[in-house]
Amino acid sequence: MSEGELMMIVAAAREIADGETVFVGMRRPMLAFALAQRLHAPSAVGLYENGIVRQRPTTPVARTMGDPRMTAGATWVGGMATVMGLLAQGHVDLGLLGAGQVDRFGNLNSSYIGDYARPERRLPGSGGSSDITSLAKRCVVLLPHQPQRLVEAVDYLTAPGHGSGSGWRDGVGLPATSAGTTVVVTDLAVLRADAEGELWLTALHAGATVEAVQAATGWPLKISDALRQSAAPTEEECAALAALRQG
Amino acid sequence: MSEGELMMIVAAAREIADGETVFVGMRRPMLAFALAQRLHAPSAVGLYENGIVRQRPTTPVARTMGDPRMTAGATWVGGMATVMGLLAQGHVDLGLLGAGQVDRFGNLNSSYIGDYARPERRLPGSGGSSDITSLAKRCVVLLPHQPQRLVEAVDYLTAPGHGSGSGWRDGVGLPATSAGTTVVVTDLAVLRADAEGELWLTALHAGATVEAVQAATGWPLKISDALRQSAAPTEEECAALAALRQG
Amino acid sequence: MRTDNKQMTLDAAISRYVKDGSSVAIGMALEASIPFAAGHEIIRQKRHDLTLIGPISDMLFDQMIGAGCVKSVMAAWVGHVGQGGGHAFQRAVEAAVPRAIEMRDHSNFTLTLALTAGSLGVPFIPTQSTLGSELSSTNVDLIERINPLNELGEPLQLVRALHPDVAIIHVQRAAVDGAAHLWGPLGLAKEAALAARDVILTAEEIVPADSLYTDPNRIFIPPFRVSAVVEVAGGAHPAPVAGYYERDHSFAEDYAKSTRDVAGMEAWLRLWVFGMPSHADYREEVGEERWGALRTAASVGAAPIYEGGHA
Amino acid sequence: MRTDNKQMTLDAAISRYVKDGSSVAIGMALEASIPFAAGHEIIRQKRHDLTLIGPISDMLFDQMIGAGCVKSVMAAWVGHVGQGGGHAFQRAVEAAVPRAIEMRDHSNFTLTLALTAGSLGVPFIPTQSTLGSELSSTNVDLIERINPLNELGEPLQLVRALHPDVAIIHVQRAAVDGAAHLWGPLGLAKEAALAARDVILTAEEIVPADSLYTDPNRIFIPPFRVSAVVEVAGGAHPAPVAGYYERDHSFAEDYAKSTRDVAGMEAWLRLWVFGMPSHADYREEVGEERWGALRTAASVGAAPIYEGGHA
Repeated sequence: MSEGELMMIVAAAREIADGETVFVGMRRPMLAFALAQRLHAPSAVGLYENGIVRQRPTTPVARTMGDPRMTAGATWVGGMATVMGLLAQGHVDLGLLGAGQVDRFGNLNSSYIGDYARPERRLPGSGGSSDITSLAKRCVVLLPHQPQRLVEAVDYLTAPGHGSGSGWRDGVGLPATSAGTTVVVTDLAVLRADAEGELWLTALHAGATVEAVQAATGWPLKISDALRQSAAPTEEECAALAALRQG
Repeated sequence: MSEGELMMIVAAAREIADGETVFVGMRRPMLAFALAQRLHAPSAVGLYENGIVRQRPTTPVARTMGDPRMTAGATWVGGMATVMGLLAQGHVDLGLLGAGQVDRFGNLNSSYIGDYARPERRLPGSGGSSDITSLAKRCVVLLPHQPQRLVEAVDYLTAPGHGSGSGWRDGVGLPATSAGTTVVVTDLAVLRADAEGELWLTALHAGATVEAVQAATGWPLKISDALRQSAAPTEEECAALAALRQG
Repeated sequence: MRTDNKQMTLDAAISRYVKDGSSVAIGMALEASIPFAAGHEIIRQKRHDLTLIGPISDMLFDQMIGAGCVKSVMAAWVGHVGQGGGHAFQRAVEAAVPRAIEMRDHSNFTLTLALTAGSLGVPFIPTQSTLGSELSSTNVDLIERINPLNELGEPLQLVRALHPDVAIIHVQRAAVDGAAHLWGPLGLAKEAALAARDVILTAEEIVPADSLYTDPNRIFIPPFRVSAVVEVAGGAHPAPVAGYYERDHSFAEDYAKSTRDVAGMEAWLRLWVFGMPSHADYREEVGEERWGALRTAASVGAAPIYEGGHA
Repeated sequence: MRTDNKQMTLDAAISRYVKDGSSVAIGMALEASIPFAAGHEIIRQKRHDLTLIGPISDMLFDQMIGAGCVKSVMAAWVGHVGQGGGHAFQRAVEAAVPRAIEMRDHSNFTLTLALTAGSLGVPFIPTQSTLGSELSSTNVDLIERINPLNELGEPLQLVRALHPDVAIIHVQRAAVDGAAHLWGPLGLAKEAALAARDVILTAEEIVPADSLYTDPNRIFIPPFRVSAVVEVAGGAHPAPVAGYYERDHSFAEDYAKSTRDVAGMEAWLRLWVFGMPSHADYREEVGEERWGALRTAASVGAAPIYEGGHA
C-alpha cells in the first residue's frame, strides 16, 4: 500500500464519528470503516448493501462483504431491502463509497467514460452509490487523485452530488435531509463541499502541494482559507491498518 | 354444531380441489379448509394472513391461526407481506372467507350496518377479505342465511364482488385474473355467481326449501335450472369434522 | 463495540415512549405474541388520544378503546378473534362510549403496503387491491389515482406510507442492546418496527446478546433501531407465544362475557389492569396452575445452523 | 399432505426452465452464494439472448456475457468484486464482443424496489432515490413523474415491477419438495424468487423435508413456489457460502488475469466450463486440497429455538 493510499484510508476513517450509522461500500470503504471501528469509533454501526449490519470489526478485514466472517458475529443479517429502507428513511449518518469520477459539484460517475451510448470505457456501475448520495445525510467519497477522475463535469451522472450547484438537489426532488457528496478524500488531499456544493481543497496530505493537486484536478480548484496539512497517520493507525490487512 | 352449520362447513370444503392454493380466513374457513385437507384435498396449500403457509392439517383444528400448533410443522412461516404478495400476484386459486353481509352481486360488508358515518352496528372490518375478493382467482363466502345478511345491496362495500353487475370489476380496475365472489355457502343453500356476477340458488341443503331460502334472502332470488339437493354429509365427513373440533 | 443498555421497566418504557396523542403500532403479529402487558401499562398510565395501528388485534384494541385511551384506529379488523365483535369497540363506534373514535379502515394488504412503504422510505405503494370498495371513504390514506405508467387510464389505489410514533413488539428473547429473536407468525411486525420512530420490545426472556448473535439472520431488526427492551415473562397472555405458551381461550371468552356492558368493562379493567400494579401481579393472579396448563407441548428443536463450519 | 418431488439434475433443471430469451435472476445474494454451477450449466447449454437480473454479481455475469449468452443486463453493478471491472463485460459494452448487450442500469435500491414490487404484485414503487441521476437514460423501467399525492409538484422516480422468468438461488440445504434454508446475507434473494415465474434452487445438501420444517421461519420461500431442486455441493464456488466454504480469492484473481483478452476468455471457458461435463468434474478439478483450505472455521451453532415447549 502506497503512502498516498494509506493516507486516503486513514483520512476517510477520520471522517467517521463514534456512534454514527455508516453505509459502507466495497473495498476501500470497508477498510476505512474497519479502521475507524478499531480506533476512534468503536460503536459506529456499519450497514452493508448485501443485507448485513455489523458493529464488530473483523480482523483481518473481509475481502468482500459476502465473506462468511462478515456474517459470523454480525448484529443483523437479512436482505438488501431492509438496509436500503433504513437509508431511505434517513437513518444513515454517513455514506462511505468509491467512484470512477467525481466532478466539481460532487457528482459521481461509476458507469460510463465517454458517451454512454458509445462508451470509451464501461465501469461497473452504480451499485449502491446512487442511493447513498441520494439519501445518506452526508457522503465521503474515496478515489485516487487523477485528472481523468477529478473532472469539471462527469461524463455520466451515476450518483447525484450537487448537480450544477446551489439549489439543484432540491430542484430535482432529492430529500432535504441528504447533503450528497460532502467530502472527497484522495491519495493527495481532502476536498470539502461548500454551501453551494462545490468542492474546495481543504487539506493536503504529506508530500502533496497545491500545484500538484491542481495539476491532477480537472477544474480550477478553489483553495480554502483554512487549508491545512493532513495529520500524518499515527503509529496506532498504521498498526491497526496493518492488522486489518493481514491474511 | 347445528346441522345447517355442519352442512355449511362440509359444502364449503367440497369447493376446494386437491392441490389448490387457498387463502384461508378466520374461524369457519379454517375448519372447512382443514376438513378438505383431511379428506379429498390432501395436497391443498393453505395461506394464512398472519404469515403462515401450511400443507399439513392440525388435529384438532387450531382455534386461531396464531396458535402454536399452526406454526409447528408449517411449510413456511414469515410475514403478511409475503402471503399477501402471493395473493396479489395471482398465485391464489381460492379464497375462503366469512362476511357480515353479502348482496345480490356478491359484494361483502364486514364493516358497518347502516350509514358508515353513523352506523347502527359496527362489524370487525375487512381483515383480508377486501384483498381476497379483489385478487384471488375465485372466492367462497360462508355465512348464515338470514335476510339481514343476504341483502339486495350491502350497506357498505368492504370487499368487492361484482359491484352493480357485468363489467363493474373491470371498470373499477380490478385484475381480470380475479373473479370475486363466485360461491356463497350458507346453512340453507349454495348460491353461485353467473357471468354477470349475480348469485343464483343452485343447491338446497337437506330440509331447506326454495320458499324458505327466498324468505331468508333480501332480493328476488334467481333459481338455477339445475337446482339440486346438496349431498348429505358423509360419515367420513362427519367423523373428520368431529375429530377436528375435539379439544 | 460499545453496546447501549436499553433495558428498562415496562412502566419506564411506556412513560418515556408513549405520549398522549402518539400513534402506536401494537399487536402486529396478529393473534400471536400480542403485547397485552404493554397495552395494559398504557391503560394504567391513562394515556389518551392515541392512534392505534394494527392489522388484526384480538381483544387488545377493544380493551384500550374501552379504557378511553384511543382517538383513532388504523386497522383491518378490530374485535375478538375467538368471538367476532368486540363490545367496547362497538360501543365506541356506535355510541361514542366512552368516547368517539375515528376509523381509518384498512384491508390487511393496504396496511401491509402502508407499513412496507414506511419501512422502505417511499411515499406510497400502489395496488389494485380494494378498488371498488368503500374503504377509501373512511380512510384518507387510500387515494384512487390513474396509473401514471399506463396509457389506458386504469385506476390504482395508492396507499400512503405510515410511520408509527412507536411500535411495541413482543418477542421470545431479547438482549439489553436491542437484539432479539422473534419466531412464529410475524404478520407486520418487522415492517411496523422498521417504519416506527421508536421501538419498544417486550420479551419473555432477557438473554446475553452473544447468544442471539450466533444467529444474526434471526435478529428481529437491526438493534440500533430499538429504543427500549423490557423483560415481561407472560407479557402476551392471553395471546399465545410460539415455544412458550398457548392462547388462553377461556380467559378470552371470559373477557367477552364480562364486557357486554360498560359496567362490566369497567369492572374487568379494575380487576385485570388497574388492580395489577405490575405485570408480576397479573402473572400471579393468573396463577401457576393456569400457566402450567398453557405451557406448549415439548417439541423437537430447530435444525441447527452454523455461520462458520460445523464444529 | 402429498409432496411433489422436484429434485432433478442441474442439466435437466436448466434445460427445462431456462430458455433462449429468458430473463434470469441469478446471484441475488450479492458476493455470497452465487449459483456459479448453474450459470456454467447455462453456458454449457449455449443459451442465448438471456436477460440477466442481479444487483451485484461478482464474476458470474462477466462469464455469461463473455460466453455470448446475454442480450440484456438489469443490474446495479457488473464486474469482479475483488478487482473492480470485468473484462468480458467491458468488451461487450465497449466493443460489442462477442456481441452487443443492452444495459438497463439500476442502482441497488431501484432494483430492490423493482423486485419488491414484483413480489408484492404491485405495478411500481416510487422513490426519491436516483433523482437527478442519468440512470433513467439507459433504463426504461425508471420513470420520472410528479408525485400524485403532492400538491407541490415534486418529482418521484417510479420503478416498474420486475418478474424474472426464472430465479436461480443457491441455498445451504433443501428438501425435494422445495423447502430450503438459506442464511448469511440474502441481498434480494427472497424478492427475486417470490417475483419469478419459476424458481430453481441449487443446494449444498439435500435433506429430509421434516428436518427443515423444524424451523419454518427459516424456510426460504413457500415451497409450492419452487419449480426445481438440484443438489450441487460446492455449487457456489468461487463465491462463499456461510457455514460451508470461504470465497476462493485466488481462483477469482486467476479468472481476472486469464480473461484480459478474448483468447484468454475462451481458454478459461474451455477449461472450467466446457471442459467439465458436470459439476462433479469441476469439483474434482478444484481438488480436495483446495476445498479443504476453503472450509469455514468451526463456529458455535445458532441458539436453538422450539416451536413447542423446550423438551
